[in-house]
Amino acid sequence: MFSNASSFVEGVDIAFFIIIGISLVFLVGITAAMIYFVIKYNKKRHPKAEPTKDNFQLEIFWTVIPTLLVLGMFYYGWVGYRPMRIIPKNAIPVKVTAKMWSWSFEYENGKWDSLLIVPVNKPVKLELFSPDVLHSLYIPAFRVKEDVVPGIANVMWFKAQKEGTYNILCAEYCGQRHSYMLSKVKVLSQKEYEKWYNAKDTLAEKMMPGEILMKKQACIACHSTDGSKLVGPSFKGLYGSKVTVLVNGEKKEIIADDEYIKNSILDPNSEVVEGFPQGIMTNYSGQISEDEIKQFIEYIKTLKDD
Amino acid sequence: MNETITSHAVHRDDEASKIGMWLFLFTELLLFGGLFLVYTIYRHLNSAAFANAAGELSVLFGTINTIVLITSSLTIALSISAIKNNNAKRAKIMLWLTLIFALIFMINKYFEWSAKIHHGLFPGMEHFMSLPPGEGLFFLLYFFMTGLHAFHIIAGSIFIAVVIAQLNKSKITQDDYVLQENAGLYWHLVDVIWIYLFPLFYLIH
Amino acid sequence: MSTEQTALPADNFFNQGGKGLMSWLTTTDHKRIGLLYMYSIAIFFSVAVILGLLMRLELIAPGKTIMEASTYNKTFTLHGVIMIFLFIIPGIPAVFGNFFVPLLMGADDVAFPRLNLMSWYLYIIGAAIALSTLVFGEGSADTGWTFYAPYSVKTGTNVSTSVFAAFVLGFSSILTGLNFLTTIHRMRAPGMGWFDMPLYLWSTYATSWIQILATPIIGITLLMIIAERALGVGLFDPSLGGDPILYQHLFWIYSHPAVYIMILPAMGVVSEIIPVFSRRRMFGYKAIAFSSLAIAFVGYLVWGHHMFTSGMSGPARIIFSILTFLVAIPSAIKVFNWLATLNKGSIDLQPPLLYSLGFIFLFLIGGLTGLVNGALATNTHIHDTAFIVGHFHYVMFGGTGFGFFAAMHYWFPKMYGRMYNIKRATRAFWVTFIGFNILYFPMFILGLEGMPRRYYDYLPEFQGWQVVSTVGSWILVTGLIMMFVNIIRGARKGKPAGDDPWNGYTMEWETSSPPPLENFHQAPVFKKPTYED
Amino acid sequence: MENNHSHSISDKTYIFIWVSLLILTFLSVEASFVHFRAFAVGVALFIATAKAFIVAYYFMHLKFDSKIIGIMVLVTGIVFLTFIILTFFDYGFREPIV
Ligand code: HEA
Ligand code: HEA
Ligand code: HEC
Ligand code: CUA
Ligand SMILES: [Cu+2]
Repeated sequence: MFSNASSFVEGVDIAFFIIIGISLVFLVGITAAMIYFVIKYNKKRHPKAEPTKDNFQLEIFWTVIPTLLVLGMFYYGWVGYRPMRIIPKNAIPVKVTAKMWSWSFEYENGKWDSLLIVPVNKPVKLELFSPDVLHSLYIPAFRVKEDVVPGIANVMWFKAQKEGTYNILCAEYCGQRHSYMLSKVKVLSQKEYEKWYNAKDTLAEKMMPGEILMKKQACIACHSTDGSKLVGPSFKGLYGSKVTVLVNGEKKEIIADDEYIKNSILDPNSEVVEGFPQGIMTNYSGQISEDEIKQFIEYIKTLKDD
Repeated sequence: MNETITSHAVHRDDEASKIGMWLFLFTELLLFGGLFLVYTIYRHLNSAAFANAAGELSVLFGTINTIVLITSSLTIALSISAIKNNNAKRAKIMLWLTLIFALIFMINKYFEWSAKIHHGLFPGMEHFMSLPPGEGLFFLLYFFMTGLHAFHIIAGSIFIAVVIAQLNKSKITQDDYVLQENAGLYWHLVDVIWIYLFPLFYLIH
Repeated sequence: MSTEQTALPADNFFNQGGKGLMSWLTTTDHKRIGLLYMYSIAIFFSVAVILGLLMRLELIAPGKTIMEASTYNKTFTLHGVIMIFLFIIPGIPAVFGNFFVPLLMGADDVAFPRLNLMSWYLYIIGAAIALSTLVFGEGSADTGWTFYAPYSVKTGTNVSTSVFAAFVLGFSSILTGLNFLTTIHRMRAPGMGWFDMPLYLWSTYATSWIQILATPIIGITLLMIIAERALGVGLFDPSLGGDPILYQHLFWIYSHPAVYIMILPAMGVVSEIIPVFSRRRMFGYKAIAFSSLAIAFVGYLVWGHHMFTSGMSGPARIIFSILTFLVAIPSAIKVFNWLATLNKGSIDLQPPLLYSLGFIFLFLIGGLTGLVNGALATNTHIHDTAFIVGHFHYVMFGGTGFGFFAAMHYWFPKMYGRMYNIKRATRAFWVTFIGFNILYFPMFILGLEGMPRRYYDYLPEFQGWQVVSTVGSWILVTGLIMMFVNIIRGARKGKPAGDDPWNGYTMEWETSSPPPLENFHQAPVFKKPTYED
Repeated sequence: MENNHSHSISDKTYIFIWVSLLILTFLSVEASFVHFRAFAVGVALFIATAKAFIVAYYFMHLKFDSKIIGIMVLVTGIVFLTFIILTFFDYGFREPIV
């Protein structure tokens, strides 16, 4: 009856059925009564209203019955929810970084990906981390959702029960590209998962370190490498070009050299590129090392104008 | 519910003005209430840092200001009993005294704030930014709450000044002094809020 | 004006107290202030409606249809801000409350008429500030009407201005509530005890208490956001040891009670209309009166249900869930008593009753889906999805909105002394009602399928229901335009309605239509109504 | 000269109240130097509340006003307390941040 994509689906869906079921009974019953009264006691058919007699017992009756019903609803809501808060000790920990506007998932052995890859029938614990604003990790098929709050170590967990690929959506408004902050969770068989988990990182062979880093740090959520304008300016042809920036509201022309790029990363709001919003890019000082900045610059240098 | 219901023919209803004033005071209380809630939660989350930071505030300054405000509450209460006894002159003297206490309070506050700002503790200043987590919050709340309170002192003083002007014009009399009473209520509320601000900011170590 | 002859009484408040714009802008007459509110609210409501329709148009297909993502985000924020702070919170209390609170209790005005005018000016100033973001500065806020930190502190758009507007509007709302409370305490006609008050007054009384005690909290919270933006560091900044979730607590401490500011007056209106059109006394008068107070009080205790997935502690989630379910009980009591009043009455299905029954049906759907929101397991799935959007449009628009329309059709003859076309009003109701359901019901399905809210773009599998919903929005507009055209025509050319066209029981029907400046020709004395025709 | 105004407090009483407020102020300053540990906040708030009560009851005339105003004050206080208590259901039970 239930899809059972995760171990929570059944409890949640039972709660849905019970609450919506009771609600439907009331909705249909009350609507039917309304229509019935309007027809039966229409003033043509029933010209003289009967005087109202208050009925205390009736008042008690229709206070107590709904109270019992809603307490029942609460109970099933709680039962379906409780397992979500009891995290098994053996759950596989994955560190989730939610950032405007992309997800990244890091595993215990340092493996990193923008997709969430998990084995079937094994509990997985997600440690949620956000450097900028609120986000919310939502996997509809699994019936789980928890906000990612800067400064607060929220956790969630689930146990996938069916192999397949499911949507991950961001369910807390986080700015311009909120609706594009999507990812997928891939549920693999234990064997495939282990194969993936233990495989050597092939990325390093294909990409420059700066490029990988840019993916990990989710710079590419805001900066393209092909010249198209996203939230931030494109990196294409940036190096060595003339950039018009606003410093405290005053226009200035600057050559995009090493120093400028470094400053743009560590203190992006001191020199704001004209035509782009201030305050959107987070201050990366403390999160990115000198070496990493060098790698960025090396990579940006390769993105020349054609 | 032992209140009398006045018919709409009566044009002046002091009881209504008083109820209106009290209702307004409730909104003021809850305005500060929101800040007290923030204070309580943050104190709970950062209790050591709060105690540390509170050490920077001068208990002496705080105590003097508490006494000043309590005394100003007394003088305004006395001014109302003076007008009830048809002694407009004494009522005015008491109100002037209240204003003088308000001024002393503000001068005191000025020196206190300048000292803090001199130490770079105002939000956004360099020293403020280098404080350990929690202490910054304390000073932020300190400036926000005492600032808002000082703003209320000013508003209350203006209210009292208006009352003095009305007394001069004999618009407030023994039979019609509800405006003065309302000014008193407002002033006492400002006092009550300080009564809580004082221990919360100055007395916790 | 029309040339056709009118038999309106000459001494009505439109004629007395001066003519011309200035006499309106300086009036302290509660009836004129009520109308001032109505006209200004109608203007802002239309702006927000157009924004709503544009959003629907954007959502008809995935990808870009008519606007950019950043425009869409500003659009739903402004739509929400206007609808909440400019339309639905002041809606019934400021328009019908101002006009009818004194009339229902036989008073000549509210307790503080000048303060009343000031509330209106604050309202207009707040509205002007809110709308100014459209024209000036870096564009209107793009945070959603909830202004959640830290995004509201980081974004480059004009959040401070929007937030300040909400602050000013809050003050307007507080002063209105203060005025009504004092009026109800002090100005009832001789002979009218607390339990003789019409039920609308009870609901206004409860509403006003919420306005007084909850609004200051949002006021101060919004000031904190402004301070945080101005100083660059702030109270919700985790690097200082702050906590972004605390912002949500403060926001919802106000904004949940605020949803009862919205619905209680509508419930009061329905409690006035049902007895009149069933020709009998309200069943369970006291139960309804007390349930208003109960909703107001329990309403303070449930704000956490907006934060079930925010990272709140486990026990808090459980407590808030239980309390949320308890707040449904007083609403249930009201619904059952309304039904019991209809039972064995002599029902006359005039437009006001039709709108009231529409209210009950739509509020039922909205309220019952509120229960789905309130349970922990189900909330986890549907929080921040289209399901929530469906829920609150049903309660706010289907509930309060229809309550507003019911009040308009009920009290219209008293306000203007004329009657609208009954047949057209009935027809407009059905178009509106059907359009409404086609527009908003699909949102429940979308939400259950996992479509998040505030999404500019969406996965293609959601498109089917989005299209249905957009088509519904066009039907709804048609119905509403029919309704307003009929009302406006009625106000200008309708037949004189007489003092008491509906055979009402309450005191406003004792005076002439429209009422004279001082409301009653002689100082009225309250007599218990007899419900015999 | 007591006049016909129903309820007046004599100036002497006012001064007596003022003195008691001053005493409470000194008490709470003194108490802050004694180490009550966990109770420090409780003691400070208790004294503050006593002071606030005195101000409201005498200076603000709650003692003589119609009962309805007293009830309103009580309701306001209760509402504010519920805000604090319910918020603590969250912060009091947060799992320690790791
Ligand atoms: C007019 C406004 C209004 C009203 C009256 C309500 C009424 C209720 N609301 Fe709603 N709500 C909103 C406006 C309103 N709401 C808004 C604007 C939001 C979204 C804010 C945002 O995030 O932007 C929201 C969001 C919202 C949430 C958060 C969802 C989320 O974001 O995760 C929840 C959760 O519990 C909720 C619950 C309820 C409940 C239980 C009621 C109850 O009061 C309903 C009670 C009524 C009934 C139950 C029907 C009548 C009863 C019967 C016929 C008896 C039979 C029933 C029984 C068995 C009891 N609402
Ligand atoms: C009372 C409140 C209210 C009302 C009435 C409405 C009305 C409408 N809303 Fe509203 N809506 C909100 C309150 C309201 N909304 C809030 C609070 C939000 C949340 C914002 C946020 O997320 O921050 C929201 C969000 C919201 C969304 C979700 C955005 C998202 O999450 O991505 C959508 C999407 O379809 C939507 C659509 C509509 C539409 C199509 C209408 C239409 O129904 C409008 C239909 C009305 C008409 C068609 C009237 C036509 C009449 C005339 C033109 C004549 C007028 C003349 C006179 C008055 C004289 N709204
Ligand atoms: C949330 C969106 C966002 C993210 C994520 C982001 N940036 Fe930016 N970035 C911007 C915006 C907006 C600007 C332009 C405004 C400004 O200069 O502050 C910008 C400007 C820049 C500039 C100056 C560009 C120019 O054309 O002069 C550089 C260099 C830069 N970012 C590097 C990075 C790097 C490296 C990262 C990742 C570690 C990153 N950004 C992540 C939004 C972002
Ligand atoms: Cu991230 Cu929405
Ligand atoms: Cu709510």
